[in-house]
Amino acid sequence: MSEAVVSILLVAGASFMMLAAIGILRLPDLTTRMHASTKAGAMGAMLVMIGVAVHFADSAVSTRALAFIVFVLLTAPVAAHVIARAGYFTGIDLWPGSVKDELRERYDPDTHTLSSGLEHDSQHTENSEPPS
Amino acid sequence: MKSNTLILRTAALAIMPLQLMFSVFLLLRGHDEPGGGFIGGLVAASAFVLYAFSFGVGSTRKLLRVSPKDLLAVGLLFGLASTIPSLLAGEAMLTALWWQLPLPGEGYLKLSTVLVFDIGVYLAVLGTLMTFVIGLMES
Amino acid sequence: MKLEVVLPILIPLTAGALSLALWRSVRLQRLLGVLATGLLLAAGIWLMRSTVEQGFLVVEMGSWPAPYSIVFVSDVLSAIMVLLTGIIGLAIAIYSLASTPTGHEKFGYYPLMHLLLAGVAGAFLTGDIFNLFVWFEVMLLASFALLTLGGERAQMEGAIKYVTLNLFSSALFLSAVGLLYGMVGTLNMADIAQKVNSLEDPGMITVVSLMFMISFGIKAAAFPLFFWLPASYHTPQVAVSALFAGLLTKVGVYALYRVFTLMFTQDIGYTHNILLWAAALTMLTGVLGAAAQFEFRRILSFHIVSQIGYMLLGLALLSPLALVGGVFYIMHHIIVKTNLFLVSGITYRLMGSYELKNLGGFYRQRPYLAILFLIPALSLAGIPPLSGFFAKFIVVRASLESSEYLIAAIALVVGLLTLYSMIKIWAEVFWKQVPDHVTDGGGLNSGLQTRHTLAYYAPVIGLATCTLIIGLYGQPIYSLAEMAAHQLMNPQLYIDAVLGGQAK
Amino acid sequence: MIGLFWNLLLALAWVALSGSVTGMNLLAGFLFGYLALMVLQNQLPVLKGYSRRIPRLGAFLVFFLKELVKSNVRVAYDIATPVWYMNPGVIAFPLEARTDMEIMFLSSVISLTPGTLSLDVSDDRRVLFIHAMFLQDEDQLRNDLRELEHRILKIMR
Amino acid sequence: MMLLAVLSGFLLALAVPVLYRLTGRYIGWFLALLPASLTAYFAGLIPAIRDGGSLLIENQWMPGLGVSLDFLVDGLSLVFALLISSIGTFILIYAGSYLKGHRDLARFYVIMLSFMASMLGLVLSDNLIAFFVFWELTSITSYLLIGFNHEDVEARKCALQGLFVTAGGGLVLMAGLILLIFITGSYSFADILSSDVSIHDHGYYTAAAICILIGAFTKSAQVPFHFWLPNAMAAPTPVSAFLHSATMVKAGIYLLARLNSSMGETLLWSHTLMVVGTATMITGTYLAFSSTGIKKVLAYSTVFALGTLTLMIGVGTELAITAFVCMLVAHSLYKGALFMLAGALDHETGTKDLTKMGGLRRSMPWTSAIACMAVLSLAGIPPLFGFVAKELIFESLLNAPVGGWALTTFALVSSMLLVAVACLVFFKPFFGPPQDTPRQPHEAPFSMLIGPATLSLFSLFFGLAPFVPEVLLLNPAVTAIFGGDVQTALALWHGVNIPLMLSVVSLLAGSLLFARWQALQPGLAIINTVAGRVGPEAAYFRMMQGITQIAGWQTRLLQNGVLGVYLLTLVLVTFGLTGYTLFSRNGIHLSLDFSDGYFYEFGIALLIVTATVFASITKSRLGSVASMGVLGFGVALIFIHFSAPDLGITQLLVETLTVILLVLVLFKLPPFASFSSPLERCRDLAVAVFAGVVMTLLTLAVLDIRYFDSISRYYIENSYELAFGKNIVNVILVDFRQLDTLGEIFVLGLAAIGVYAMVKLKAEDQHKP
Amino acid sequence: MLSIAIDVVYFMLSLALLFAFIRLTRGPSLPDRVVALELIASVVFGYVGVHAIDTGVSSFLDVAIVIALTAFLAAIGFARFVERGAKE
Amino acid sequence: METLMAYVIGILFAASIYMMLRRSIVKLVIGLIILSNAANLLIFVVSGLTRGSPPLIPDGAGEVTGVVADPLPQALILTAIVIAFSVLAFAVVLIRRAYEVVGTDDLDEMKDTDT
Ligand code: NA
Ligand code: NA
Repeated sequence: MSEAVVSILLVAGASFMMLAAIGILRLPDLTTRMHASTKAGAMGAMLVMIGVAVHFADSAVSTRALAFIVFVLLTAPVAAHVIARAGYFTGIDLWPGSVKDELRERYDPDTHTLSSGLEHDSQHTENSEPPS
Repeated sequence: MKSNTLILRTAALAIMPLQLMFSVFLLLRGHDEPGGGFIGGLVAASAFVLYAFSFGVGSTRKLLRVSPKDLLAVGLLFGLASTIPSLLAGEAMLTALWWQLPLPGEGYLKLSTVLVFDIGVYLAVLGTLMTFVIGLMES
Repeated sequence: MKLEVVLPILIPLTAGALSLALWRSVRLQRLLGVLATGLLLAAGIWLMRSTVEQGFLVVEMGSWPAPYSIVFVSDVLSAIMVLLTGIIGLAIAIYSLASTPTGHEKFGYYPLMHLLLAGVAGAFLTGDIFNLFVWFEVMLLASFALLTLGGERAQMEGAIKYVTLNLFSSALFLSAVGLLYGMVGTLNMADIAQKVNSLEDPGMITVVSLMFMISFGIKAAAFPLFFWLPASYHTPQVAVSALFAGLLTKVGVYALYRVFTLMFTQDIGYTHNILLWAAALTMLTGVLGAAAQFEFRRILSFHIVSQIGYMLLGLALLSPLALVGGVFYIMHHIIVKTNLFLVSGITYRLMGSYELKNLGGFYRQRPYLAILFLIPALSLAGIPPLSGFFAKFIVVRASLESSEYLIAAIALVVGLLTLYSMIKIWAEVFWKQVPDHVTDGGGLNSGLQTRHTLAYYAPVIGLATCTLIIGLYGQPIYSLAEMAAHQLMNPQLYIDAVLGGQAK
Repeated sequence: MIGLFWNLLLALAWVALSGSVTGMNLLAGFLFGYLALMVLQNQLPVLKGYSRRIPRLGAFLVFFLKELVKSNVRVAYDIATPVWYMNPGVIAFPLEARTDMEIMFLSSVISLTPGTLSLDVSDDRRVLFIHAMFLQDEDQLRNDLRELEHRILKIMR
Repeated sequence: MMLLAVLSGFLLALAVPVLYRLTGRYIGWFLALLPASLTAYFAGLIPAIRDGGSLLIENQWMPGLGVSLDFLVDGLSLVFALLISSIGTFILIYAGSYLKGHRDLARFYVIMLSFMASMLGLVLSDNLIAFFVFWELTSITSYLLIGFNHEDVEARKCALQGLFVTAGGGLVLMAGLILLIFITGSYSFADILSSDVSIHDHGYYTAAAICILIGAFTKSAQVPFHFWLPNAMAAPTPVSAFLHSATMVKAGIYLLARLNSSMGETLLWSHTLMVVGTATMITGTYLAFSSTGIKKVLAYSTVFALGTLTLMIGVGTELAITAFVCMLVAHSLYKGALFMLAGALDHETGTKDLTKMGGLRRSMPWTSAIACMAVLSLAGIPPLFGFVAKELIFESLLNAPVGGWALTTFALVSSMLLVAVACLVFFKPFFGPPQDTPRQPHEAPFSMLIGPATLSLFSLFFGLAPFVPEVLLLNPAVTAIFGGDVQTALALWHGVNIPLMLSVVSLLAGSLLFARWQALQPGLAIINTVAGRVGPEAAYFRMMQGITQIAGWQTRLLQNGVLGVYLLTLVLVTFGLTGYTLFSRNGIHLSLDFSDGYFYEFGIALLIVTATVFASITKSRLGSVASMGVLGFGVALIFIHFSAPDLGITQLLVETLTVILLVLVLFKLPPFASFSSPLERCRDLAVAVFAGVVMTLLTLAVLDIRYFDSISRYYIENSYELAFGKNIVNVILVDFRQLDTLGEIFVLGLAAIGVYAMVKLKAEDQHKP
Repeated sequence: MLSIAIDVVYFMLSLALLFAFIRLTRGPSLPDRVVALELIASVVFGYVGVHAIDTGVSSFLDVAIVIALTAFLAAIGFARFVERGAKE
Repeated sequence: METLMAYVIGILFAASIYMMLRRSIVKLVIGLIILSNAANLLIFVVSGLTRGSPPLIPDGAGEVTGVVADPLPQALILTAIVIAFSVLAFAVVLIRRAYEVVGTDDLDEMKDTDT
């Protein structure tokens, strides 16, 4: 039983990684590739780790598997964010098939400021700080 | 463009303590499982490297409080200090000495020159890497 | 516990770590520099006495039995080398008080110096082939750092070559250790020797031994592996040059002596013949290189290469007398070569150049310095009754005894060309007038600050005295070399000393 | 967050004191620590509301895993099939999250969810720029994101 | 006592700086007390050796090496010792006056005394090695003396030339002496002289003899090494006087005489000596005759004398040896005197050129009188001792075992020339019309004349009463050289015989030549110019130039500054040698059996290989760095896969940090550029592939071999029991082999210091001491 | 069954490594390479996990944990590089 | 598997030497990094490869039973990795300083000290 679960988890994890790899190979621009790789990669690793935890069925191993998952969940998005951001701002072009870009217009490459576009938006009171 | 972001900074604050904790963990149990002073030191160093990448060198220096070179010096002195008990005991240099301190309850705390040495390695590695990174980032 | 065997590394290691801890206080570091090297010298003397009395001193680190532990072994050769390390260390530490730029002192000069000495002493004492690698690296990194300290263009260019070629050597060393371990499964040199000597067909051992030979040959700056040395030795500040000149290449020579007398003696006709021709060509190319130079330290650097040839010759011939000659040569050379660099530092200090064409007038203005130059210079050239003469004499005699006439002839010709170089320096720096384009006689007329005078001259005088003593009162030194050679010729003594404890 | 930290610390202390480093023991330590903090939370303002968060965290995890699988499948499908159905683009997403921790947490979760990737936060920290892979139905996406944000804020606040 | 006598010169030399301050201008007189008392001391030894006996005084030095400071006093060494110390006495006195007020006078005396002591040690040493020590010391001290006027570039060149020739010969001599030691098994001249071992039959004899002869010839300025001697005139006159009369150049002669009885009596030995001696003799006189500088003339006449002495030893008969000893003494006496006189002339007139002097007999009467005696001896005119020597030479040549008439003819010719030279030296300065000299000439001071006067008087006395020195000294000396008991019979007058006739002929012909001297000069100058182009001195200069050229060429070839070339050499040597050894010692065994691997292991291997290749060929440096990261991952996977988790972790961590460091550094560096040509790349690729192939073969070969089990079993068994750790790798690192790790952290620390200093220490802080 | 699964997983992971590596070599931009490197790290995690199961040695998990904690730093380092506008 | 690795090692050595022979200092450093990896792998491979039994003593056991990977080369390689890392860190900074001071990354232009 547990063997089956483990097998499924492992194969599922590996499939995610395959997917990520295919994605990174196939997709047309940096950002779309990152959609494939960072998530699917992390996902695959997590699934494998769950498989490991199930396989050993040992609290020490499970703790470590859990710790691993936590660490991956913490670090993967940060890395993705940093790379994506760096890639975007250094002018790596988006895929021509992209439909919109609400960031480009709000970024001033000379002053390196990124405005929210909400500075004069009186409608948007819901989230604004109370005046102090 | 400006290099650090809110997201990175905040994440760093969350990740770094984990890394540090884990590094100590690796240090302490290295005698029995993969790990040890060197690996622990490297993980600790990567914690500070993350901090340095997120908050800059100045903040990292402040966080470290002591200069990396001092960490290094202390590490090396620890490493050497681990040799002294054996010399004092008239044994060959680097002979490991173990002391078992009874803990409340049933456990024992195993103290040894080996542990002192491992701590020395940990600090030396940390000091070295921080010297590299801070030096390079400052220049 | 034979404390004297481990003190030669413990003292400089501790001094190095303490100097690092005392980073901000240059004064304390200076004090520690002299103190610790003085202690190192004392430890060296202690070690020498004990070793001479007892033959071999063996310490099994961590009290684990050999061959499982790392052992430190002091035989007479090791003790000699350690003692020389102490002498050179102290000389350099004192000299550094005057010669080292403040900037260097503030950026780790003293820790680096101590750790370099530690690496050198460790390499001399260890009886474990991998541990030897570690000490090599300690020494090497210290030398890298010292070489680049100051960051001038020439230093950087020299350092790139030095670092690259030495790293290549290290990688080769490491690979050879791995291959050797793969075959004999041990790292203890005595154990390796014992096992290798029991093999019937050690063909692959010979192959690996060549890797060791090349790796150590690079460290020793033998032909045709010496390029890094003339490319770099003249670039750092002079105390560093002197330290390197005295000790570093000799570690390579020592390693060759160690492994090719202890471990790799199964195919002497092949390995030692290669060494022999390497020795001859090293002597020749080195001395010819020097003949083409007109810069004080470059000349001296090429002569290091040349003299390494003589030392290798002693090993290559592998007769008792040849080993005596080789060991004697090493002792003589370390002191003399360091001293010459120190003298070049004084002339530099006074006239601000190492180029012969910019120097002059020293015989007129500084006759005592002239004498202090002549002693090591003539000794280097093998003029009797200075140390170098006996060294050369023994080596030449050993070559003739082994019927290597061509080698003997080369050794003699090289001796003549060495004299030529030394005379070139003498004529240009000392005899020649202050060149016209050097205004105001450089600093010759103003001289050194008194505080510096002592620190500059004391080591030079001390080393010159050593040279004179080796020459004029050479019997004790000769006996030491003889004892060392005896031990080297009988590797079983070493093996028994290290592994004998196992049986007890 | 500080509560969680304290809780972990207590768990570790438990492990250290009991002298056996096993996962079960750590879990036990965490549980005891959690109970202790539950008792303490009314006295210490820092810990306020800590006890409620753990259950919410559990709920969130379930939600998140569901989203994860869902969107993963979607992305996977697009990757694996020869034709691309994607309509990628960058959208500006006004934030309700305020503190650094909240913003970081939200952006991380968004990044972890396939199909969306946090690019940056505006300098005034009011807008998160998100690269999305499927912008066919932008409003739906915004709504999903908003729900995600709310759930996160529930845990954090 | 003997030890002190020999070394006293060195000791006194050490004290000169102090003494000079104490005694001031009387320093010469004061210092001369030493050689004077040495003369007395050596004279006191005469009785001990009168009957062909000898004294052996033993002192230990380096017994292990066979080096001792034993001294052998016999007729030969005592003659030399007496000449050295006695002439030395006058030279020291003379120098005090000649160099009066010279700022380097103290230094001069330091070297001079050392030189004298070295010379004494040389002639008195019994130990071959000690002999050689003193031999080399004379070379080096004479170098310092010749270059005394060191600010003159010519003086430096001449000094170097002398040193190079004599030290070079010295090294050959060293080989010869070592061979001699091998032959005889002894380090002692006394042993060798008295031993029964047949030196001549030994296999080393020829080599030893050749080496020793070369050594002696260079030192004693025999053709073709004679050129350095005249150039040594760059030294101040007292030096020349000493060098030429009693010391330095006589050292080689001494050695030949010393070894004659044991090494001589072979064709090689005697014929070489005769040929070289004759050539030197003729060359010397010819060159003396064709020179104009007074010191040059005298110097070449020394060459003549040295050639004659060599010839005499070569002839080797009793008579010839007797002639040798007489010539030796006579020459020392007159040549010492003449040089000192020449110095006096130079000192008083300010010129050395004979053609610029004239009529000085009026202003310098004493000088001219003394010169007259010395010159008579030089020319071999009775009743001076030179005549006795010359007669003996002719006689011994006439009776020579081989080639007597030929040798006699040569001797006659050179004798004629020498007479002409003697006339030149005497008549040119002192007679004829007075000439304008740079200085107004007047009589030389007493201290400059006492030396030549005494020496000349001795010449006269010995000539008139040759039996006195004969009985005391010369006979024992001949005995010592000849190696058997010899009864000499010296006399001024042997009756009218062939030698006398020859003397007369040479005198007449010589006078004739002198008369034609002026007219002959232009012709001689042309000959000399031509000879100068092809002669040995030219060869010397070509050799020196050649050394520099070869050195330069070699250095440009080897040490050319290009790291790539250095590496290429290194790699070729390394893998060529290793590969060849592998091939010859083990053979090549190529294995392609991969059946024990799993497919994913191939995958990892492939990853490593492709990452490496890509890192090497990509044009993007960051692609390269990232690829290095992949390589690191691949290696880590290998570690993990083959049971090394600690290694895996460390590898990954280190890889990550390396990438970070590279990245931190790289953005300061320019992008990859391709500097080398395609051809160079092909060459490098070929070399690299070769190296890789060798490493693969080596690895494959070692894989098949495991001679002994690893010692690791011990660690595996005892890690937990004795070292209380379950991670065996870590236990090895921190306990079994803790020292490695201790070294390792210091390596880290060193790297940190190095990097820190490199990054922070800026070049401008350098030059503050 | 498990062993078959493990072999399959090894195969898939090898393939994934290969694909990721191809992207790394192709670039075209540095961030592309970095993303590929990140993915390779992830695959290594997976590999380590599977290996732990395959060999039954759970200590291999520690490898994965340590890398998970540190490997992303390389990406951050590269990002800094990119941000400073350095050329490839 | 050792056989295969022998070829991998050969390729690593070849690549590292090729890179070290380039004139660009950055390539030189990359060559050095590959070289150290090659040497480490060499030690690892020639002392024998063992699958799936790391030199760890299981909990509760006093020693390892059965086949276990040789721990000694692992310890050696660990030391070697650290040392190589130190050296390479130094080398990396060195080339940067060299570039700053000399103003070129072409090694052929860095021959002033020799000639
Ligand atoms: Na093997
Ligand atoms: Na220990």
